[in-house]
Amino acid sequence: MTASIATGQTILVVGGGISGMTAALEAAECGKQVILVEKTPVLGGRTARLYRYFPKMCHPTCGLEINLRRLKQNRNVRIMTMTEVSAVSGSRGNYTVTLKVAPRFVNENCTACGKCGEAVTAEVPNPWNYGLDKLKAAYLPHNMAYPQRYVIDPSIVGTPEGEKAKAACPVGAVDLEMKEETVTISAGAVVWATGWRPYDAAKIQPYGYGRFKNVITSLEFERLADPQGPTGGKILRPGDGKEAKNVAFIQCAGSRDENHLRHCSRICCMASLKQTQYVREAFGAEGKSTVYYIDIRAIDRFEDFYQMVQKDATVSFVKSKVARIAENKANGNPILHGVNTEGYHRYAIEHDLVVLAVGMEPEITGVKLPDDVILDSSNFIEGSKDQGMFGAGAAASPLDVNRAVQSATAASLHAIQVVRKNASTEAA
Amino acid sequence: MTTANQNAVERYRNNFLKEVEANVEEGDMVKMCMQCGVCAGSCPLGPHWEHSPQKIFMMIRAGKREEVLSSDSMWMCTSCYNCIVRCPRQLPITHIMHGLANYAHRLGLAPKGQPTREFGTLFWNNLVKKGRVNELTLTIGHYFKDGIAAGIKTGLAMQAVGLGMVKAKRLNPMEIFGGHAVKDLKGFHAMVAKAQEIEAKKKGFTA
Amino acid sequence: MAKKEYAFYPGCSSQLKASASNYLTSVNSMCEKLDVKLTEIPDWNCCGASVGYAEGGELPRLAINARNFALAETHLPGQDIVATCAACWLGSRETKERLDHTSQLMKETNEALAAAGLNYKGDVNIRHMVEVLIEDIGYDGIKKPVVKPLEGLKFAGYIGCQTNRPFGIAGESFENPKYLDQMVETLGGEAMTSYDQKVTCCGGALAFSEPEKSQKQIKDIIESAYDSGAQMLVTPCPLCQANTEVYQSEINKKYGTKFNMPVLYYSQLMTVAYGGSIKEAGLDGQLIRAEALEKICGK
Amino acid sequence: MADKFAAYICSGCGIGDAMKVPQLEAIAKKEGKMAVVKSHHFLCNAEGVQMIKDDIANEEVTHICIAACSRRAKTEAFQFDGVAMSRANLREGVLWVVAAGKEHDEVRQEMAADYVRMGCAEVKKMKQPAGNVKESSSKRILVVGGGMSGMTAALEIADTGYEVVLVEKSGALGGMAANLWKRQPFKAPYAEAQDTGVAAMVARIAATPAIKVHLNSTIGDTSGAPGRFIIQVAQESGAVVEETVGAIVQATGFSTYDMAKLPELGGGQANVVDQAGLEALAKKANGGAIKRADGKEVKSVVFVQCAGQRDDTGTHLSYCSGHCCGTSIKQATYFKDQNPDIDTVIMYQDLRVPGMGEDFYRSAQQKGVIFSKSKASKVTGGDSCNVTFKDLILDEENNISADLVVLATGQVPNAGVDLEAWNPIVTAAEGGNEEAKVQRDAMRTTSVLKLNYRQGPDVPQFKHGFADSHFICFPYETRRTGIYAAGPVRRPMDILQSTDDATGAALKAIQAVENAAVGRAAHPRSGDLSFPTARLEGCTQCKRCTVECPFGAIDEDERRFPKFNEERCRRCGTCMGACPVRVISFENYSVDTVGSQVKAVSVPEEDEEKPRILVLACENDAYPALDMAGLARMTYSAFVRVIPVRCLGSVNTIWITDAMNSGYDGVMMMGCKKGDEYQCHFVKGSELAHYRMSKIGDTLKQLGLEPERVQTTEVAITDNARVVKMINDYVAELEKLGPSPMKGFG
Repeated sequence: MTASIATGQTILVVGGGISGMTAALEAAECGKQVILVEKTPVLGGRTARLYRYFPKMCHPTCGLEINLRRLKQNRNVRIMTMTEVSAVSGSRGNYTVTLKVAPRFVNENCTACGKCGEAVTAEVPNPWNYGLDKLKAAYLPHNMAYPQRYVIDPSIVGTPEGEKAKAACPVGAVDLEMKEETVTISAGAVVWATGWRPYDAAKIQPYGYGRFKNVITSLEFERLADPQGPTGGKILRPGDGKEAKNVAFIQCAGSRDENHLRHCSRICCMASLKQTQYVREAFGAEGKSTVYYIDIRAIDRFEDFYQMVQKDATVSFVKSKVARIAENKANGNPILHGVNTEGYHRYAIEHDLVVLAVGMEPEITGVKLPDDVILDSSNFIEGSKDQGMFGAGAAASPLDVNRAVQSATAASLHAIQVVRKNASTEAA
Repeated sequence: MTTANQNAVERYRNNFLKEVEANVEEGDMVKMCMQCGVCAGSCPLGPHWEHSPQKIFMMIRAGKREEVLSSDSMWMCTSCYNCIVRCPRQLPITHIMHGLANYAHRLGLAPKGQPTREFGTLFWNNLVKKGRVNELTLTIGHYFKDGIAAGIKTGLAMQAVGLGMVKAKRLNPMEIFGGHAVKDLKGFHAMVAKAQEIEAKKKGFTA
Repeated sequence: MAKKEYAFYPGCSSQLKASASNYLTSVNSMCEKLDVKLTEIPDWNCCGASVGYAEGGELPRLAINARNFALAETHLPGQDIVATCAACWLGSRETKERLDHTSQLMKETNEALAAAGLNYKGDVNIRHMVEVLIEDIGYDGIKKPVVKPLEGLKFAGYIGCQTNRPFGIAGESFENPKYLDQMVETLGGEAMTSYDQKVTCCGGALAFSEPEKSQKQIKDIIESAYDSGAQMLVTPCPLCQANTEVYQSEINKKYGTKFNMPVLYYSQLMTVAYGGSIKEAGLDGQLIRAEALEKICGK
Repeated sequence: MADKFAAYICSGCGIGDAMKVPQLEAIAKKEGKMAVVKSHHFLCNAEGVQMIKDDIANEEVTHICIAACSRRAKTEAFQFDGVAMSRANLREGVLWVVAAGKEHDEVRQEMAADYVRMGCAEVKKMKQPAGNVKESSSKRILVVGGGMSGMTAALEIADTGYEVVLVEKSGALGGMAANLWKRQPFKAPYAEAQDTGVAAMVARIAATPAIKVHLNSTIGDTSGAPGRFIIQVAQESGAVVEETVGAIVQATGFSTYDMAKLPELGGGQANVVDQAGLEALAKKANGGAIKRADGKEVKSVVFVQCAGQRDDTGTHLSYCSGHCCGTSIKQATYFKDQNPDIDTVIMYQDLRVPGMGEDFYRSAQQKGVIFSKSKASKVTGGDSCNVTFKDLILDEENNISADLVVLATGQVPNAGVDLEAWNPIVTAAEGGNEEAKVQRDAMRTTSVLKLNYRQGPDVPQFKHGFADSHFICFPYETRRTGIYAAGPVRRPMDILQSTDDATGAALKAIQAVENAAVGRAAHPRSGDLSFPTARLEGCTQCKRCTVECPFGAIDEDERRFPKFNEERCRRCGTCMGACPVRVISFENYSVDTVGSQVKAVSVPEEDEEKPRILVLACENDAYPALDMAGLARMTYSAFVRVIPVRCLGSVNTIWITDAMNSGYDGVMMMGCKKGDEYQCHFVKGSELAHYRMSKIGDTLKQLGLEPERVQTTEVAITDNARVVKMINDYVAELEKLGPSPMKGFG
């Protein structure tokens, strides 16, 4: 692709999660030209990997389907997957952006017929399920994957396995010769919708994530509850595949903590409240959830949901930051040690499974951004000094989905204002 | 009531938090606690506390001066530093506990006969005497803190240990007549005295 | 290998015929083999340990530590201060941090030092012997002199508190530090990695003032060591060593346990592995003799 | 140009191996009456697509049926301008879901054949939507409310090059924010309260010619639709100014919860104020010492959080207003910044300062603000106020005296008329009930927008009287096209969120005027150019369409005929489903496009023991779930024939009766979740379908059919495994029931 395709009137949206898709679509549906780049092979981002949303308990894939349909029928958006921004130069209204496109080893001929997957025997950890299970090294990332096109894992390229995949493809879609490409485009405005990543739970040492198999993150728990997930929606703990009926949820796992993330990640309280209902959904009255918290931050009408969960007999609340987790060597159960600070009650409670409500850190952390970009103390993007680049969604602040979409829509308008000025100047 | 205590009460009327901020080692961090309780759960001697650290911080904010300073909770600190490394607000809890204990001790409000209070005092005086700790006199002093009888009792109880240590050349009976010391004792004592004087002035102790 | 030189701060317990004299003995032999030169800080004084707070207060404790710094600065300029005792190391490091960060305290401290005709400029560097071994010598360096690998010997690495928190050894975790295990393996011994009490507090100074409470702690520490299959405990801290070794007999009386587990310093293990004698390794200083190690010395 | 029909059958992806493609071609030609019929081994690749394009160009093909993969797949490839297109789902719908193996060849082939028949039948009835470009469509945007949200929306719209009409009921812009001394920090380091910026915004608006401001004005009446709203702006003087706009942003904000309702917390007593009251004192002090009403300098203050909020007894507000913790922190620092010795205590139960608010919390602690997790039970005002509270940490009852007590009360939305209350009254009024007529007129005066809509004068409210969207992914998916609520009127929120929200609403309003101008549908069918038309000569004026339209798109004209406002329409087809005489249709989606598919299926004779089940599946959730079942290679009965519908609300009962008449053994409808937490993006589609089907029981009885033969179900998009089970269980159930007695009569 050459720079001529994009112009100063093009809006570049970085990140194909719900914020990026929203920013891209809203601009495109206002008639603007958009290039949407996504690092992974598919659109959808983090939300597509959630089982349900709070507080409605509806499925994120429902909204994903609508957004994908909007994208499919809108010709103003050009989508580039497996693509990352490697450099940005220029200024407001006139950026030159260098894109790095990783090889997919499968071209647009792919019809997702699945023959390559059948042929290959090698397996790789399933990124969609945070590595909780494995999938074939020639794979469609998930059921709603868009683009609906297979991916060949680099690990089998140049091996007999890779050749098997190539041989199996009836339409010559497998291209093992693909190389990483560098593409330069120009854009008038850039929307950074690069989203968030879970804080590395292993760094929260007293909780033993990585040391104890039955201590997992809230994101992994989403996959366990999801029918499309590694356990087909059964809540089985990783340690021994036993049903986890007695689940502990630990809030502020990394958040509100100067040893980890200074900020409050906003969504974790609601996420855990939601997940207590997964336990109820799975085990009914036999399920038991305990939420260990400092403050329950269920703001605005989320409070309704909190009150509903408080009335749920299977859920109890302990006002306490858990001090440490030990493991019962006999049965693999995590034992939580701490003090309920409402009146000072010491506890040592055993659970089947511990879910750490891990904090949000901007996915951008560690990425080399243009110097012009302004970051806050937690590396969330505030914008750019020249006001031609904007943060959107969870890249701009720890936000829930609803607010991320608000933020992305707002960022989209700001981007439109930039390219519009270009249009008028170019016309003049 | 010691005069020091009187002065403090005068100066801070009912604002105990301000008093702690001014006079207690690292006391100005007390206000930063957010009541998560991770310290309470991290303390190895937790079960023996009447008030956990985070609760003590709340009591300070609530102005519960006598209750806090006369409590023996702070004296349970083993200086293991678990609370410090886990505190999400990075409060130097160990030091605040030491500071509170020392402050209560200086004001004469700390519980009488609190063993750690007494041992700590013994330890400090022992080290100040010669500039280095004399383990024998320290141990003996400790065993005899409750008088001869009790001393002989505990002494005998620990005799096996004691003799073992002597046999292993890790306890020297001769230490009772002197033992290790810094050469410049005069300077050392002058220095300690000076330090105490400055601190007393700063914190309103009548040294 | 060029000779490495350090300003040595042995601390009260490591003095001749003091409770950790065997630590000192083994450290000296170990350093000889590693070609490390330790020069005692002339006329050093006690660090005040932790329990000194009750009577000592803040500034006096800072002052006595600063006195050692001042002496080191004057007599052994440019040399890192190396402590073998956890409390000495921690007391010194805390003093240094506090003085570095609060100019007011630095001022007051020097006021006090002046009374002893001393002054602290503020540029000492305080380290624990374990840091020297890991960072300056390195595991390969530790391995080199090994002539009698500790084959077949099972050790539980008991780290304790004060070499671990709040500062700890660079790159190690507070909850599961691995350096002792790695040292043991380096010396050809077997480390009990499943040992789960490696950072449990032994009660520290409260061993004297609150014996029941701290002996409960010690009981857990030893018990878990047996559970993990260890024959011996190895530690970097004199107080940990003393508490966990000395009180085993007491605990046996109280709880009817049959504890009889030798507790050693890493430096003793190294001296033995380097071919040192029972005496050089300070093994004659054990209340609970470490026969298995002594056998190796005998080889 | 004459219509020319073509069918293209793909034999790729294994279709050709598992099915007899030549037979399918023959069917398309003979039964489907396609002028051009071609097959290709790889229809979606460049060559196959070119083949189709050439036919469109050279053969003047106008209507095409693609018999290949699901309509959800390969959309980039099968995208042809100017032609009507149907998709027959031979891959996800047949190849992947019918069990492999010879023994299934026959049923698989029959299924494929039916889908080809259906695809051809559908496209024959389709028209390519022309769109409806308006010569004169207004692109001005009305913003109602001149507070922080309204001013933000106005400026953002103007900055994007559109004209704004800004209506504010008071005499000045600024709203609630104008009464604040400072606002919470909204930029790093999030440590200090910041200037509200109101003055600067007011000045910018004054300097922006594109923004026309009406002060002391309210909305007297709103009629029309996106692109052509006629607004009567009622001025204080009584004068009325008419404005024409294309879209509306409603930023009417909130009112504070009345303290007088909180006597137990000292509401109404001396020196007990709410947060707004404290802001007034702080503004008065202007940076100096804050004084009480009686002039006494405040030396100690207690903030009581959640006053009349988070109340589960039903007495006060049940929700949390979100901003109050941060606001109290801010207000406490007013005191601390002025004099650090002032005692400031904040009593909270959960301190709610999400995101970067944590830094503000720390900063206030640093300044010595005391935070106490406790619940205040009683407040008395007076010269020395007193607060009785339970300290939840120290677990004890206690009380504290203070010069001033601040109650953190909540936000109450200014959303106008609640349509839930409105509808029954209007129905009664229409029934001639005089009292109801009075009520209705009184109620209308409390309306904010005074919409002249059949379905009420304001936008529907979601929960607690807030005019929010029902959808998490789509905060701007409103139930009144071209009207967007922004700021605290739609959800409790702080200034930071309000400005984000208002900016987003500004974009949606701009989109709405652009859509209206070309007759394009708004979200979720954005881009759809089709629109409903009615053959009024057939209309019986039953009003079902006007009542059931979820978007209030259909009014009634003076002769009580339905008046379609295409610009308000979201193209769901609920009206089409509602119409008993079937006079409503879209160019590309009508009673015929579906009905003809139902009839196109060849229903085997009774003795063949091959039941036929019609599945009408919601295209957003159920149909994708079925596709994904295929993708996962789950198998379901080859006796079902699936037709995707825009919404179950668009299902006209004639399709069911037609199906039963032509000998189908059963009909299964798959819609979205209904009820309070409904998932239907057309609001009531699923619910209406359930309701309508409950009514056709009699019809079935007349036909001598068991009611079980028609099922209405709820399916979520994640239900790929479940949907397979549902189908197979249903087929088993029908086999027990035995074949439909209607067979052969069809």
